Amino acid sequence: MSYKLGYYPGCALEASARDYSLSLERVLKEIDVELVQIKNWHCCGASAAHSTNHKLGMALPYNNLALAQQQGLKELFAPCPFCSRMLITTNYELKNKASLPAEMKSATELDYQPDINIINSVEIFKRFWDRIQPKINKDRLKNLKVACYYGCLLVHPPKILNYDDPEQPVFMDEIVKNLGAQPVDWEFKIECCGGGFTVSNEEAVLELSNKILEDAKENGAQAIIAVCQMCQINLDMRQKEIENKYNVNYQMPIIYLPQLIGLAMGIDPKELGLNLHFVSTEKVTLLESEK
Amino acid sequence: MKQNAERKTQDAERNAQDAGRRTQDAFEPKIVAFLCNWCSYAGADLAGTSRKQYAPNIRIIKVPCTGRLDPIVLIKSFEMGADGILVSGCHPGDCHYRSGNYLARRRWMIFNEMLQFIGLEQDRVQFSWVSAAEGGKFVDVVNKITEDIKKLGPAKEYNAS
Amino acid sequence: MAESINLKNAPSFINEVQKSSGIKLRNCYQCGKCSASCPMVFQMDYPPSTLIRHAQLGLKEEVLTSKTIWSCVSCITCTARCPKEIDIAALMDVFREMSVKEKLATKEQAKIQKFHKSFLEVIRAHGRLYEMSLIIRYKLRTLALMQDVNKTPKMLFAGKLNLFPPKIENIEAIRKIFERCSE
Amino acid sequence: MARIGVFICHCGENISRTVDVVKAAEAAATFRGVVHSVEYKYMCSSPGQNLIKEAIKEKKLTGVVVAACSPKMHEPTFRRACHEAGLNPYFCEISNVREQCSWVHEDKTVGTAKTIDLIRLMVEKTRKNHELQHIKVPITKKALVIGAGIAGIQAALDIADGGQEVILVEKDPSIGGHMAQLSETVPTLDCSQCILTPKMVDASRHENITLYTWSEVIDVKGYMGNFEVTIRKNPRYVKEDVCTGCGLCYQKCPQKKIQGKFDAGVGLRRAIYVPSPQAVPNVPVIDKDHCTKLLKDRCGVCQKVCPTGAIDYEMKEEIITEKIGAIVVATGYDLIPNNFYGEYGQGKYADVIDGLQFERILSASGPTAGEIKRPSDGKIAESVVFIKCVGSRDPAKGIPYCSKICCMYAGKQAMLYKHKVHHGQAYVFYMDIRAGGKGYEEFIQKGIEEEGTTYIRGRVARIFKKGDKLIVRGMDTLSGQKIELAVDLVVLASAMIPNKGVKELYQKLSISYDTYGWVSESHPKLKPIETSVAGIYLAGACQAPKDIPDAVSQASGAASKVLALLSKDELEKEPLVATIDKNICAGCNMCVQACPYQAIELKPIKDRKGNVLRYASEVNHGLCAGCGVCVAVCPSKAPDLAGITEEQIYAEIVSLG
Ligand SMILES: Cc1cc2nc3c(=O)[nH]c(=O)nc-3n(C[C@H](O)[C@H](O)[C@H](O)COP(=O)(O)OP(=O)(O)OC[C@H]3O[C@@H](n4cnc5c(N)ncnc54)[C@H](O)[C@@H]3O)c2cc1C
Ligand SMILES: Cc1cc2nc3c(=O)[nH]c(=O)nc-3n(C[C@H](O)[C@H](O)[C@H](O)COP(=O)(O)OP(=O)(O)OC[C@H]3O[C@@H](n4cnc5c(N)ncnc54)[C@H](O)[C@@H]3O)c2cc1C
Ligand code: SF4
Ligand code: SF4
Ligand code: SF4
Ligand code: SF4
Ligand code: SF4
Ligand code: SF4
Ligand code: SF4
Ligand code: SF4
Repeated sequence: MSYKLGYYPGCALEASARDYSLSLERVLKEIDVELVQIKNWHCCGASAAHSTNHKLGMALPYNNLALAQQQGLKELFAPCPFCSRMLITTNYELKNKASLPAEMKSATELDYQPDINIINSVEIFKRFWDRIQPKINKDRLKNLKVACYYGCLLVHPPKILNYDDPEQPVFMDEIVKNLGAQPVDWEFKIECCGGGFTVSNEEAVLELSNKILEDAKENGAQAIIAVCQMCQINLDMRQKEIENKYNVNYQMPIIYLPQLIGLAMGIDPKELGLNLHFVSTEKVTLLESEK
Repeated sequence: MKQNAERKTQDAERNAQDAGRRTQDAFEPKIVAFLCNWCSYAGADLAGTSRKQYAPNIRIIKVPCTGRLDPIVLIKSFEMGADGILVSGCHPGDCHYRSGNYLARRRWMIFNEMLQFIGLEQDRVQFSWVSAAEGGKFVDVVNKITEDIKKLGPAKEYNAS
Repeated sequence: MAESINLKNAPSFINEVQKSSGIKLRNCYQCGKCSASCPMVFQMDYPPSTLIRHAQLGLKEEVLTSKTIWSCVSCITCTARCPKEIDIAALMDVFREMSVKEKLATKEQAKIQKFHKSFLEVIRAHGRLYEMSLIIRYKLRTLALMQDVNKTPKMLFAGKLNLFPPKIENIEAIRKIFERCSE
Repeated sequence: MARIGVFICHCGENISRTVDVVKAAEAAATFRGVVHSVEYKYMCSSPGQNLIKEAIKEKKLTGVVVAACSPKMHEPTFRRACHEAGLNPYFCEISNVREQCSWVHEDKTVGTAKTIDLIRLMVEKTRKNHELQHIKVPITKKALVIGAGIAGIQAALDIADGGQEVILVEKDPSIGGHMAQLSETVPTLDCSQCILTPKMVDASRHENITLYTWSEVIDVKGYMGNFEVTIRKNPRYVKEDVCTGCGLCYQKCPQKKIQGKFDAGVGLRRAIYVPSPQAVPNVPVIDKDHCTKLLKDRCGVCQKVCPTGAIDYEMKEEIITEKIGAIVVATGYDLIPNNFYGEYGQGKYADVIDGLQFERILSASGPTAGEIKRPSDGKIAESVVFIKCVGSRDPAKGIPYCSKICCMYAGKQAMLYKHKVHHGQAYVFYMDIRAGGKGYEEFIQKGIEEEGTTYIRGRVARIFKKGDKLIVRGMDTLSGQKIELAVDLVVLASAMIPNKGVKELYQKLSISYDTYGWVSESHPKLKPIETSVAGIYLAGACQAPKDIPDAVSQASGAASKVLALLSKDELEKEPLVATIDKNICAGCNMCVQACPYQAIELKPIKDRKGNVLRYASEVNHGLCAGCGVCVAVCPSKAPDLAGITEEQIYAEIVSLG
């Protein structure tokens, strides 16, 4: 039976993270989960709105949530951790700040009851695990050692998100283990990669992402599994520059979690967008096709 | 119910006339203060030792605990001609007797209903928390209730029987 | 640096911050856990806890002209670990907002501001992010024209950059939200 | 017919300046029942008191009203004077005209009028007074001490030395508490075992002390002087009177990989064990959750090897009841759980340990024989980071209070570490150094100046592993620099919290505790040893974090309170208690539920043949504190409160009419 799930793709998945959205849609199709986009969804304002105009930073996600509610959606899958955090924060503040509902209503001219459940990029696979499990072959990823990278956005701030163990998260590791791969014990699961500084502060991204790559490699990871397109872009697109700047050699594929699931399902790597990466993903895809 | 409401409006009218009559000759209300021995009574003492002046209308009756008071005692006070009542004890959680003031507070709800029933204004009975260290607060509480009762005018004659 | 700090302005600045953000600056007891958590300290002139100390002392100008507020990447690690429940990350937003309002941000610092500005312009115009437009606007502003040029063809080729702007129907409603929120 | 005397005091000029005392005395003379009315300059002086005594005798007074200062000042003085003149002291009342009138109203007309009102009020009340006698309650001359850490042991020894019987109950297999786990102690660095063990032995041998280890208090009834306590002795599966402590059983037990409580998880013990070689009593106990015999009915090795036949797998728990006069609560503390701070990898990294675990590593009798071997691989730690305030002073995740002793023990541990690893590096991350005890600041400074401990001011944000080192990422807020140290071992000065399960015990004792579970003292300054229940005292770290000197002095304080109480044959109590008129009581149970002291019990009323006719409430005067709540709640108006009866309150109200 097809499951219909509310969907907020967010801007990044539409464009620069096409590999992410491709693999997500492909894997969810495989398990018969249908994504229902919010009609006319728009950008949540990202850090730009949130850090320069607090009210706008709240009004944009509010408007999206209100549109979703109009459409009758009760839950919303938001793969981008930034978007999901903004949506959850909006719900939280609406419930905890008495003046906010009225303020938001007047800014958007829409009503919204803050009870739409937001599902993040890891939770979704936990949620549909019973659909995923029959489709995978655990042997496919048997020898693959990966570092599960949660990034800072998925767990911060813990008071509002209340997700997993905010300092030592394990949910993704559990999924990866169930897929048959071997999650390595490493230390930089939630360290920041430089996030939104991709373009505006390259130095920071190189510095921070380098440390993440270094720790993953030291702990024996052959690939890093990401669930945030910002993390993926920083670690993937900037990897060559990092290697040049710090005179190191990583060749570390940065794989999206749904891509890894797709591989475990035996889906063609191209359909999962694995050919769109900057760092070659052959290490992972070849390993898979060896058997 | 209906009768009750009628009676209330009549009472209110009578009260208003009463008050109007009495305010002209500088009405000095009689206020009975039931103070808990451990906190508010000591607070009143502190107001004294610090020579703080306050309205002279209150007459203090010392009780071991505000939990000692039942509504009948308060009603009796009105019957004997009190215009207002102050009940003051320890802060919540500070009760000398563990939870007496808490029990007292729960009973005030019932008492308030009773006041309404006999047609007395709720402001005629005031509750407060004054600790042994709050001489200043005691003065404020006394001055406030005196002001309030002066505004309300004399309590209508009430007969419990 | 002034010879000694004038503490007269401290209460008004602390209150100003608290009023606009609800953040209780006085609660910070200077443990430094935020600073020790912060991945961006290497680019800051003062670590976050020192910035907060300056704010507690009412050194408004030091705070609003500091590099620190523009180096913060909003990872929220500081907030997550503060034992006194101070939302340092949000405080950074507040200071950036103040700094722009009071025109205290330098050109270099405003680079990020320019990125944000470009970003919001794109959202206002298209409702969704249109990266080509964002990159062009940002580059025109910062004149960092050569940055990432070598990446662009691969991104376009990989379908990672849309050549055409996104289209949504309710763009007018979104523009209105922008207007109401900018009042 | 009442014959009341009124005595109005000038208090120098304190009263007479704003009150016309002569006029007041004249007015009082006209009140109902007043046969004598005078004013005098200083009533509390000897001549003033004599005025009262003489009047009682000459005028045959049946009541005395003194219009003077607050009863909180001189009520006892004047009551004593009445008593000396042969009048029951409860016929003496004070009209508080100084605090309530002369000091708060400047206008003499107003003041005089109000004074006359206040005196009338008291005269009316006094007319309704009754003769009251002090209540006498017998006392059971035996004390109970709950918890046998250093505080409990000290309290028990002092009481026993004072000649009274003591029952000492400890829930662990051995007495000694946390102090037995420590290596050397602040600030003199004497060996903890060396100073504690003799006391433990004394406690077990003292003729006045009965020791129940491996036991718990499961029920408490009664009141000061007359408690009835039920104790459950858990089965040890080893007969205490037969075992010689030879140790064969625990040398042979095949279950050897159990992380025990005494070594705080850094050492291993067997299924049959004594917590430490110095245990008192030196009798093993079988851990029923790990013994193969008790779990699966296999093994039985210990029974086979025991030369005296002390092992008894069939042993059952024992229930003991005792009559007790006074109780000392000395249940101590615990540390916050080991997996507290995710960012410190606590629970994840074997080499991130808490202070107690490090004490065991430092201890010469500990699992490493005092060598500083780290738990993960047994390597000697070449560098150690100590982190203070872990969980303490942290309202977000931990507890807001300061644990008080960790500054000192972290400093001590850094110092002891240096004594053992001379070339090692010790770092202490701190926020403040709280070293308020005698010799404490000097101790800390010595650590910094002479022993080379490096103090870094700031909280640590994260600990993670790189290779075989732990990376400690912290901050030095004094220089504004971020600091990353790569070290072998991290010791957390974890927050102190109340012991497990104590809230249930405190509820049984009816004593109050704060939101964290620390026992509340009756008054934070003037009654720091009393709990909220008369006859129950507290000692040691069950009240709040405390070091050994504080715990011991408080224990001796509690013991002296107990001795003072038990030195009397009877308790005397103010007679201001409630009594319920059985004939009026409808047996509705309202008062029973309302009484904050559980002083009321519904009892059957029987006819001559012993058939129950109905139930009526009865107040236990030993327990009643005189709050009057029962009077207020009773729908039948059956209870009344001596000293402030309904009749008296009405008389006061009526006097104002
Ligand atoms: C790492 C560390 C180092 C320290 N170093 C020093 C130092 O150098 N110098 C110093 O002065 N202090 C030091 N201390 C503090 C010291 O441990 C305490 O001050 C002292 O142990 C308090 O003694 P106590 O008897 O009050 O409590 P505890 O030692 O905790 O004893 C309480 C006893 O009561 C028992 N108990 C608990 N509940 C019950 C119950 N319901 N029924 C029966 N029994 C019960 C427990 O089993 C225990 O035996 C240190 C503490 C730590 C954590
Ligand atoms: C500014 C200040 C503020 C304080 N605030 C607080 C507070 O808020 N809370 C708090 O808990 N504590 C406070 N304290 C501490 C408090 O004052 C002491 O803890 C307390 O007074 C100690 O009592 P004591 O009886 O031991 O000593 P003291 O009060 O010093 O009494 C000793 C007595 O012995 C007499 N005496 C001395 N020598 C002889 C002799 N040879 N023969 C006969 N008599 C002698 C002295 O005259 C004196 O009366 C404060 C202290 C200071 C200085
Ligand atoms: S972590 Fe919190 S309390 Fe500590 S310095 Fe930073 S803001 Fe202040
Ligand atoms: S949110 Fe900003 S200040 Fe806080 S840790 Fe991240 S970068 Fe540093
Ligand atoms: S009895 Fe009281 S009022 Fe009279 S002199 Fe003594 S202190 Fe003053
Ligand atoms: S019976 Fe139990 S305690 Fe005895 S030796 Fe065997 S396992 Fe150990
Ligand atoms: S072997 Fe027997 S006598 Fe020896 S310690 Fe064990 S139980 Fe006691
Ligand atoms: S005693 Fe020292 S280490 Fe312990 S909580 Fe207090 S300040 Fe922190
Ligand atoms: S409340 Fe009154 S009637 Fe009811 S049991 Fe108690 S004394 Fe008896
Ligand atoms: S006076 Fe208070 S303590 Fe005494 S029996 Fe009545 S309710 Fe209980």
